[in-house]
Amino acid sequence: MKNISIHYFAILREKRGESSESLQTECQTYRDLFIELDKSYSFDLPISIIQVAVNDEYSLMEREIVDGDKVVFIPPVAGG
Amino acid sequence: MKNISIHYFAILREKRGESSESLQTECQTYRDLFIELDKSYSFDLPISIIQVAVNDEYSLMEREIVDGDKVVFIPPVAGG
Amino acid sequence: MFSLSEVAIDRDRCSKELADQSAGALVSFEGWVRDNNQGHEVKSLEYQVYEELALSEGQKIITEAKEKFNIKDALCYHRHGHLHLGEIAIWIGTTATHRDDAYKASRYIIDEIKLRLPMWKKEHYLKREAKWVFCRDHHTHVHFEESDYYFRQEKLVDQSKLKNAKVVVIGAGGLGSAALQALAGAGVGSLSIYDHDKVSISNLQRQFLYGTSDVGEFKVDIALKKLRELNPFINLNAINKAVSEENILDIIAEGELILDCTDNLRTKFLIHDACFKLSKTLVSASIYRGDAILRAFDPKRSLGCLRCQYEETPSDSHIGNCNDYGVLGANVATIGMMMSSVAIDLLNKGESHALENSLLINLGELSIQKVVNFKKFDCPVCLGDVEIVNLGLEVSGDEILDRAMTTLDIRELNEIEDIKVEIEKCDGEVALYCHRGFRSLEVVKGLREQGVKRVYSLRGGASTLVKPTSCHL
Amino acid sequence: MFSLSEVAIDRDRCSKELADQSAGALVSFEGWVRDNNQGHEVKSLEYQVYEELALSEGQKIITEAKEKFNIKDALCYHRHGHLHLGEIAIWIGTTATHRDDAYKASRYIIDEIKLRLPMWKKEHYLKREAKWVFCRDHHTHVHFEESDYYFRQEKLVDQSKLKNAKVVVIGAGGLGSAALQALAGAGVGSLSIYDHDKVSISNLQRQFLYGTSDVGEFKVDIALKKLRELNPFINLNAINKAVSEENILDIIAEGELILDCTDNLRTKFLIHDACFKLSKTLVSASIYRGDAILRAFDPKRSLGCLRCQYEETPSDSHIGNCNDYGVLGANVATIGMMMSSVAIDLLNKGESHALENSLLINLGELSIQKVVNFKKFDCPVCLGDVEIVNLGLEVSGDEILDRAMTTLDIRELNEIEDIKVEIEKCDGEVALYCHRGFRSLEVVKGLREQGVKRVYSLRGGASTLVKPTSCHL
Repeated sequence: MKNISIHYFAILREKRGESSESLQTECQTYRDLFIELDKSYSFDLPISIIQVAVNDEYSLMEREIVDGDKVVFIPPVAGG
Repeated sequence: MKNISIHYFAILREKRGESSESLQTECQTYRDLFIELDKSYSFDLPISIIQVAVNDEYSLMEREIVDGDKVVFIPPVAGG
Repeated sequence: MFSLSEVAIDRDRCSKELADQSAGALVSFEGWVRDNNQGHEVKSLEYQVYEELALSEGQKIITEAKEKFNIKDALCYHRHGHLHLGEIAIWIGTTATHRDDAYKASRYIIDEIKLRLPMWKKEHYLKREAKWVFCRDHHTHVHFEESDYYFRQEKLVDQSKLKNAKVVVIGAGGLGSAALQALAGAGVGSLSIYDHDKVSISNLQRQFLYGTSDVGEFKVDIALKKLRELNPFINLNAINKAVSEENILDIIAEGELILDCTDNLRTKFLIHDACFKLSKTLVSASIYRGDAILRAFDPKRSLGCLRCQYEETPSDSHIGNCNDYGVLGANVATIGMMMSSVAIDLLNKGESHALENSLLINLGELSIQKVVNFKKFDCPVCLGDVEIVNLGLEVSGDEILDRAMTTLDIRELNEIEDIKVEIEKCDGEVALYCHRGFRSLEVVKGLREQGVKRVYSLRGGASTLVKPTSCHL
Repeated sequence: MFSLSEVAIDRDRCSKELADQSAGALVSFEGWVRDNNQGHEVKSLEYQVYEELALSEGQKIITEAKEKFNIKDALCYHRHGHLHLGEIAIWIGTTATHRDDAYKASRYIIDEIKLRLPMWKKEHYLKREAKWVFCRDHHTHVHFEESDYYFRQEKLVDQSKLKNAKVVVIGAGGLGSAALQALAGAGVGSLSIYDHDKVSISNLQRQFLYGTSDVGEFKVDIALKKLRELNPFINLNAINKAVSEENILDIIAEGELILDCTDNLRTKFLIHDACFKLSKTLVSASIYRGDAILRAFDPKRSLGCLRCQYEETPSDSHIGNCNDYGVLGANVATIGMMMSSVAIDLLNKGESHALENSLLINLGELSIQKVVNFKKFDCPVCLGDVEIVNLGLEVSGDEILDRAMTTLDIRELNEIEDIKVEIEKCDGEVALYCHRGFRSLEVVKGLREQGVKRVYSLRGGASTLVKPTSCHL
């Protein structure tokens, strides 16, 4: 079990209904974690276009989750 | 000896020539620290109108310095 | 005089009606029937009016123009019925001793007529069916619906809350220019604007409400015009007045939320104290180059005030004669826009992260640091227990420097008549001081009652007289 | 045309010279001989001119007015010789489609004439001797100095760097309106603006360059007018054109720094790729309600690009038909202003914290989070190795949905003539697809050479045809 904090950006925050949350997870990678969250909250966006930032750096979804990570999921934003 | 990080805001940053610095100090309070810094950098502002924020909270200048503190000195700003 | 005419307008006859040997200028405006509108070729036009209403509203506009501008006379003929291409649809003439008044009155009349006159226009097109359009300002005969205007924000705000809101913006400079655009655009129903400056050339790089042709005009006059053009669905009230101890409470009382967009500490503390006294929400910001502090206060909650955070109230002389520090439009407008974001959140949801925190914004490093405000539990200002009127009678040592006042020691002067004699000898504002500042305050109150206006009492007495500090970089 | 006249000026004849069925407004100014001046009763006037000088200077003023304002024509008659009370000393007429231009040009001409025309006036008084006076007006029309304009930022920027800078702003909507004001105010010497929309009523709550009387006009036309009024010392270039694969490289080539203020991913990636191909600095931002991402890229440094950060290039259909998400003026203008802060830092110092980081800005929480960009070392876009032209021939399955294209399966169609017949039957844009997307690309290239413009190839072939996703909240 790893404790991480998740932040949601833009439309993901609205879909989740929370700006951030602390979570215990057994997922190995952020890809697994996002898929799991998607099941609960129906983000309705393909994972291939979601960016993930771990500890203030953009990362690959394959990155292994480490206890204490601070992660943000970022959907594309286009308004102007 | 306590290790702290100091951030300078607005005109204090310009007088100091740095945005922030890490410092070892033996000062007891932030009042002592500011007076010491003033000697080096001639801030040319009375200490009574300088605000100090310690670990993201406004504090009194009398607050005791604790190892690891993150402090910001904030002068009054008036432009509009 | 305002008249309607069903026959062609004779410009020469109209002009001669205005002949006046004491006038030096005639400005005439003619609206012509154009051969195209919004991309469609037009053959001819038909104007339909409600005669009674149009005549009374038209006459009202002419009267207003005469009141507002220093003109000799004003005349307007409006055609109705069927008009051909090139015909004069409206003729307006204004005469004045000097041209500036004639131009301004002319512009006023046509703008108001386009806005207020109940008039329908049927355009006969070359290539499509004729169409009746309600003449709402200018060339665009768009029928503006309030709901269309706010369409893009209807999911984000409760528009009725904004519409019912009364906001007072003090200062229409760098912060104010930006904040006013956003508040007007958002549809704050009643917006009062206070400023007492004229537009100068050096304002333009950052005060985007104004342009080169506005230089020399009062900011509030231009702001009113620009904001009315931005949003026709709100009430605007622009007052050319400096805030002072004498009027601040009346000004603050007009709104439920106050935006402090001023540029000096003296006024900032005055506004702040008045907001706490009358329990009004305040959004306040200040900028120094790329650094800004943004704060909101809601006196109804016990979250502390600005005075809680200072041992001593800072004065403008502390931060020096640094009016030459410089500021970029991009930076000050960013902060002004953020102020309005905060204000809209407060009006809409009653909440903002700027309430409990001061935001230290660094636009060079593109960072925002939140500092939790400090609250003194015995702070009289937080409790609304501050005497604004006394602020008008008393000054600090720093203010004496700021305002270049003459000082007068009254410790040896026992008779009020002797003091008056000494005051007579002084130029400008005079600060009286005694040992502790109590007797001088009483003397000033007495003198004010006798009509002597330019006297103040040094708060704290002789020992608080200070020497200037400087902040040369 | 500027003329001198020794005989009485006939206002009706003058006005008729300006008759123009495409004009909607005539503003005329008449200067009359007054019966008093500065307290003295005047009987009559004598004007003496240096004819040659007056004619050339007068004509110059008329030409300037035509360049500065969007007018149809301007005409000025100036009397000389002996004039009686009430006579017309000067007549100026300006015609325009819309009145604003006619008024401004009229005012400009009279102000400049009073200031610059070499003209002497002899006043014959009732009660004292006649006097020659050189006609110099009160300076109602200020002559602006560039250094006065930038006075408040002279300590913050190297003005010559900004003056020499060429910036292209794509999109004059919410972000663009704000950014353009700040860049123009800062004195970016050459500012090119691209947009292809007209001002609509629902734009006004957030696009503060425009007002109600601009509804229905092209944004670039209004932006040009407003920005010229904001800063007369910069070169403005406003083009009413949508960016596309065909023109993007030419557009990007005009500037050293590009501001992406567009509102869709397709264009954003196009601009981004073109900036990397031509090695131009890019400042880009996008907003969703109160959340925005702000990024800057400098292809000359190896700091990664936008495509490094995505497994798959997101398309507008991924984020759905969510054009109805809503946006507040205060929020989008804050971000637009921040973009210009970043741009000015980049022009002035070559540095910005937005270069290595993406800034996640949350205007609800008033926070900025910096996320360090990710760089793929083999990214072809980073290396400028991207074929923009092919982007113009190929489309993705998502783009087919976005652009509501008709699809055409060419797997059974072996002859190009047969394909052309099928295309003839389709409306709008047509996407050809085959099994893998290779043959369809070749066919599209061939068709384009034959002048068929509206055909595209589905990148990746039949299997990539997608169903729409939605993002209803």
